[in-house]
Amino acid sequence: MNENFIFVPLIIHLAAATIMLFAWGRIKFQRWFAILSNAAALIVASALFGMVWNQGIVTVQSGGWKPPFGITMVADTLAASLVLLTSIVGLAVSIFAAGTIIPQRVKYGFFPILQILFLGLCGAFLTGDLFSLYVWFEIIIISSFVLLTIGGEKMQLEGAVNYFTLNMLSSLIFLTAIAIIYGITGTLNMADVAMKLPLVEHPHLVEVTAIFFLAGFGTKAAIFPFYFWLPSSYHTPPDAVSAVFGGLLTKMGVYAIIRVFSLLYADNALISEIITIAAGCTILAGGAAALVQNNLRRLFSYLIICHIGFMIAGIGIGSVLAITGVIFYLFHDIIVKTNLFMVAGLTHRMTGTSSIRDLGGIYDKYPMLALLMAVPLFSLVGIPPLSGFWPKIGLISAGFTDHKWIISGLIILGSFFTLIAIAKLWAEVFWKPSKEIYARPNFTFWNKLGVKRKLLYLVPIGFLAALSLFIGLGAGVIEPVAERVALELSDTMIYVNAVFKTKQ
Amino acid sequence: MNLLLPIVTGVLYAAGIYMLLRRSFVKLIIGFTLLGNGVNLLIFLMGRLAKGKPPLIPDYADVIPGLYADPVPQALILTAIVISFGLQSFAIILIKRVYAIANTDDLDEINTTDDYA
Amino acid sequence: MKYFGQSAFFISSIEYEDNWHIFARMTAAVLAGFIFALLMPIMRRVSLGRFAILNSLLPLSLFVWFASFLFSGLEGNLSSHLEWAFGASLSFKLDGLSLIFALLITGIGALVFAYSASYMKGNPYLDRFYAYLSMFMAAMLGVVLSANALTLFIFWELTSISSFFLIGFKNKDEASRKSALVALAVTGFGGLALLAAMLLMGAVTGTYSIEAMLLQPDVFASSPYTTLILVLIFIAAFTKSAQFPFHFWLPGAMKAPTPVSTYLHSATMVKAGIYLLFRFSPVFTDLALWSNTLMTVGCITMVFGAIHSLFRTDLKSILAYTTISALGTLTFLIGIGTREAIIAALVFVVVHALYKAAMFLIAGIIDHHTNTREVTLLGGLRNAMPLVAVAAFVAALSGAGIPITFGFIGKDLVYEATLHQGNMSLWLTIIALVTNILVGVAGFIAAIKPFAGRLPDALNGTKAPGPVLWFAPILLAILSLILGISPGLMDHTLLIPSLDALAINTDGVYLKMWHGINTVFWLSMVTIAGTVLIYLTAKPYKYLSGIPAKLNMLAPQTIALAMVGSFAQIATAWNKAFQSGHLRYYVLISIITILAIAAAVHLPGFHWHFDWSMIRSVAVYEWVLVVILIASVLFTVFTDSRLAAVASMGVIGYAICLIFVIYGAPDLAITQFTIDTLTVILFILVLYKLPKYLKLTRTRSKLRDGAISIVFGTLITAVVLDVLSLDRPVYISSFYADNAYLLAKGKNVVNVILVDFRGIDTFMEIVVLAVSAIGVFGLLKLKVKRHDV
Amino acid sequence: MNTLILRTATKYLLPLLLLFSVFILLRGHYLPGGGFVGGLVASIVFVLHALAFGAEATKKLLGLHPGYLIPIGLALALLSAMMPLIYGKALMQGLWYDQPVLIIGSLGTAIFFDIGVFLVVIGVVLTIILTLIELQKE
Repeated sequence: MNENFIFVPLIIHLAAATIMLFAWGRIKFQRWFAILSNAAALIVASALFGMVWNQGIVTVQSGGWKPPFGITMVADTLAASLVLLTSIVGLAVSIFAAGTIIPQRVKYGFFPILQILFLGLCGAFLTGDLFSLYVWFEIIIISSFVLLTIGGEKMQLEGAVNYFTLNMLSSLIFLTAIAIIYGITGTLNMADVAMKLPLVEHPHLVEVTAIFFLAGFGTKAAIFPFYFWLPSSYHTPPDAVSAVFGGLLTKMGVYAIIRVFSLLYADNALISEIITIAAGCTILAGGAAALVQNNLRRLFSYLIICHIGFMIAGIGIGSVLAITGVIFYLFHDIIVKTNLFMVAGLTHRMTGTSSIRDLGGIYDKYPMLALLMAVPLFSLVGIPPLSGFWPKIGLISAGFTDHKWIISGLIILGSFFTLIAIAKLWAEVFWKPSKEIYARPNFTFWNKLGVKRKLLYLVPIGFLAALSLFIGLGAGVIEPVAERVALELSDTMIYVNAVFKTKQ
Repeated sequence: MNLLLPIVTGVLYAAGIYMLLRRSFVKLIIGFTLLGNGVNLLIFLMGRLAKGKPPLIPDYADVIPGLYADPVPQALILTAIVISFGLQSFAIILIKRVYAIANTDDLDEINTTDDYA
Repeated sequence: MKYFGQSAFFISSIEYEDNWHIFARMTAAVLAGFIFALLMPIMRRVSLGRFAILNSLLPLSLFVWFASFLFSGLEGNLSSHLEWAFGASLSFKLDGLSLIFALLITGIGALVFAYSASYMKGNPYLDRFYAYLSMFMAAMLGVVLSANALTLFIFWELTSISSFFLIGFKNKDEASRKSALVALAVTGFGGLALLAAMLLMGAVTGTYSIEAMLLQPDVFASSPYTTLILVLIFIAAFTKSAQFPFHFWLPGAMKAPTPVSTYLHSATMVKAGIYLLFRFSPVFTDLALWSNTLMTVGCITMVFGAIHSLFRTDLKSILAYTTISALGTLTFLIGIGTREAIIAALVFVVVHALYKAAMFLIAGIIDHHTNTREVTLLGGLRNAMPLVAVAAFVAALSGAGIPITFGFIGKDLVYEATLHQGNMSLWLTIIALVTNILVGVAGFIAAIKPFAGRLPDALNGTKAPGPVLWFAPILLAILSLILGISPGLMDHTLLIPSLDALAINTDGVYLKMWHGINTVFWLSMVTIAGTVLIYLTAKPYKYLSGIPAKLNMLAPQTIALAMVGSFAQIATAWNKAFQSGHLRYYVLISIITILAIAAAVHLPGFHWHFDWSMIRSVAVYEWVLVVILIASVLFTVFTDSRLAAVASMGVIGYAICLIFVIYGAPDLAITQFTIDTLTVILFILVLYKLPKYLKLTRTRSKLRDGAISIVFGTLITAVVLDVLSLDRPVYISSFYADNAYLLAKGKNVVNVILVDFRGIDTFMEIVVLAVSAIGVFGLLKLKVKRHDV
Repeated sequence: MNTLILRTATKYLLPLLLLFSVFILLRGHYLPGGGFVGGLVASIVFVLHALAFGAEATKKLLGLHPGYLIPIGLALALLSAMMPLIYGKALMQGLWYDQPVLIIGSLGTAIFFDIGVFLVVIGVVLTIILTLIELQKE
């Protein structure tokens, strides 16, 4: 297949967004067209993944300028699989959104913006150039702002203020780092930078850029102590939006950390140390806070933080086994977290509340749905052999083999926190007898919904639940992918050679 | 100027961050504008200074003769300026809406999302 | 990031004599229960209501299959193998030890399944109940059959989860929910310890195959991590098998329906920890830490449980504490680790399963028919339910170790073990004696008292239970009689194969009832006499029942709950401290962190010397420019009027614009100029309605922030100067300058870069603009009400 | 603001400045300027007009809601970027029409891309500011 194929996912998203902008305000069309275009994107993404899986790393030069002069697009196994996951989530969420996003929001461009968010994510995964990574990040940020605020409810706006401030700050820090990198290496192509950075006369400058990158990406990934924007904003927008955010945005930060630090700062003991410490604090902060939450979606938000800690910890450990764990966890987390927030939406639809105190009785009222919802919940805990369990083996045993006892211990502790948090949640939300539910003006409860609306809830949840079951039971299929990614990342030259089309 | 402009950059950063730490949302946005200017200046400096030599190829030549200002940072700054314009205009409107809803721009008055639900 | 090639790969497992049909049969045996559970929602019509009893066909057939090996014998080790992921593999192995447990699991499973059909009749959620039960049974089989350490863990966790669902089965009842959570918390904690242990053993031995691990005792003897491994295994086993001080979840678990208590919390699940200890005893038994810990904890637990059982008056909690005591005995015996001890332990597992299951089922019947489990209110039921009374009698005798029951054999073996232990045999024997007597008494109270004496009026007209209920206890009673009379049945079918599995010399091993008149005989006599005497004379539970309440504050449960509570407080405090809701603190924390680390990294390497030429070369207009710039920055920061601030921001922008002009960036100049103008217009359009700033922050915090920002600014300046001290890398820019016209047909290099060399950036940046415009539009026009659906 | 001066000024400046902005746009490849700057100048002109005569008048002048300029611009840019793909080249690879054209100089896909940028910028700025001005009136 032609290497230009890398562009196709991007083109599809952008074209879809443009078309939907032309069809401004036409609700029905936008709903269906969004689902359609995301289905198309999924097909293309799978093709791209297949291409990479068979041919190895694929790269393409925009404008045909040979690297490092043009902007390089690089589809290695990591990028390709993440693009694939993005479009999976994209399809699920666009279906969910079609059922849950109210007409006013659709009228004001919800779906085109969502599409552009996916565009930004795919671009950021695929780009091989530092500055355009920044640009893609800005696309993600601005479209997430819009999705966060669209509708302008009080909660939304207040959450948006925190979200906006800390993310803006982080991207300015990030931009500063890029500028310094250009100042000391005179290039922006990541592979090229990777070659030139070791030659810089002032190594401490290089480390400063590393710190700035860590702060910049760390904020997006919500690691300690940069995560505060997340718990104060993720529970404010519509569920579909929270689902995308919870599933993909923070993982974007994790991806950036993996990419940049495996490429530019490999073998830097100090940096790995800092990362590991940050990871430990993140696990503790997220896990501990998760145990004392009363709002379902905020509980999930803290669990996101806790589990980001797992992945960062793996990056800190850095052995192939650890990275395999991280990648596997990344795959699992993207699917499951997205599903969690959709489940939260479903429970809200059933009971009209997100407060754990008032929730209840779902187990008795909707046993089959409870079973369905149990899948993501217990996958998240990592009840073996569900998806959350496998990567922990990689992470913990990697910690043991490298004698990183503390971080392994913290990962175990974090898993314990998660177990308790979810078990409590199950007892409260599903087992506890339900409170009296009052009818509300302009709020239709689940049992009043039509079949079509119900399907728009259940299809995506079922789809992702099935996927996470597959990741868990078919771990033997996922592990080789994660391992291949880890091996590709373990040696900088693999990436560099792929970009410059040189053979070792 | 190789000394003064770095200092100016530092001043812009400092001022920006100081404004970020205020309680007024408006000041916060102003802070971002200042920071943005600081970053642009920093990027510009990263290309080193070359007085009065724009990266334009004269009519008579096919390449720029002699020393010239580094075009790359200029391109980056152009992009950065425009992007931050987009974000800022969004933020400015956010001020308006937040003010309309909370009737204040005191950030401590609009933090209910961190309360326990 | 570092790179450890080898660490990624494990020896998958040692060689098995693999063949397809063995694998099929073993896997099917383990997974059958899961599949059954999954099918339950579909086939509820068939399998519930009148036909519910048919559900017992599943465990029954499995029991028959496993039982067939009793006679055909286990040719070598029947095993099967299939790779999964991360070193885990679906590999199962049936040896003597596994067989004992497998038979208990399926056999008692069959009885409980049948019993429940009548006991739970009319419960609307019976389908879930059977689903969970069979899921549990499958998981339990997985635990005892797994040949791979990770797979063992996987099934171990599944037992915890299914028990969570079973304990919480009466989900509307607050107490059940709570005790389900406690049970899950304790066993889940143990489970994670087990995971850590298994991974560590994997790291130490380089394999996850249990067989292969057991082949390298020397590795464990020498490895520095053995202590850690042991501690983790202890935590796992003690939490699961309710050893002191982790025992407290078990009495709570009695909230579950009685069949569940019978199956999980006396006969099978709590024995998983014991199985774990058995399984790994061959490699650890010579280590002092192993034997000492197990003996100590075992002793404490068995005495503790025995004493506690006398303080209880609720049938099920009496049984719960005697179970704890019995589990203690098993741990204790494994700790002794001599051949006699292991034999005693193996036999006692069966003994206890038989009589304790019977007692629980009987307690269930009584509860079911009299609606009380309060011993003090019970009595004289023998006429109402004669068959049950007989079964109860036999069970009680077996529990007290009175001949011709199987319990007698078991107790004798225990004394054998303690007597041959060595240096401490006397003390251990005494402890064992006391325990046996107390447990015997408790057994009498639980199983004989309800049937003896005269019938309280309250219980008049108690109906006789149907056959489905009394069948199971009777059968169990008969079994313990048969085995009691001819214990030899166990020798070659179970005992010797298990000893082989544990690598213990088997010659001359045989069980018999009559050993002649020896120490053991006298000990038995003392035990029996003591038991009967205490039961007949004292009625302790009447006035003792108040005591535990008084001692409650010392109970491990109380302590654990207190710890949980304080943890919650700490977590809340931490959360409130960090997630304070003050945005500026969030910013402050981020800034300080970045600043501290970056400065710590940068300053040590930063050497920069100042020379006057830098200043001298500055032209006057440049000075003016800089001064204006800084002045307007300061004004922007300190003015009280928003509009003034905005205006001076404009000035800053224009000044920078001039800098761009001077240093050869005309495009930038124009762009900056226009953008700046637009921003100012925007600001003014929005702000001229808002009132003046309020004075919000105190001077102290202003100073603090000021200091921090100045330091940050200095850091940036330092970094920039540092970079400028390096010479300019021109690689890319010169390429652009040279090829802009020749290859890209443009003479304005910047514009060429924008639309051609780095076109994608430009493209995406107009996308950003587009999005922000749409966002602004929506923000201004759309105002949704809450719950607007 | 003193609208009378503004109005008369804008009335005469508008066409000139618009012409100028288009010139900036097209000459961008040779002299300082290009899509952004051109777009910004043009939009400033319209903003002045809106401040002088009100948003409605400006919309009438434009003939359509400025928001629609955004997708149009995006589509134009996307098409010009994808054009090379048809010829089997990389995305955004320059295609050039060999005869030089009046004013513009050599004609190529880059120019169309720049026009796309130009339109998007105008669309964005006007959408934001016109909406704001409308709300100020209320």
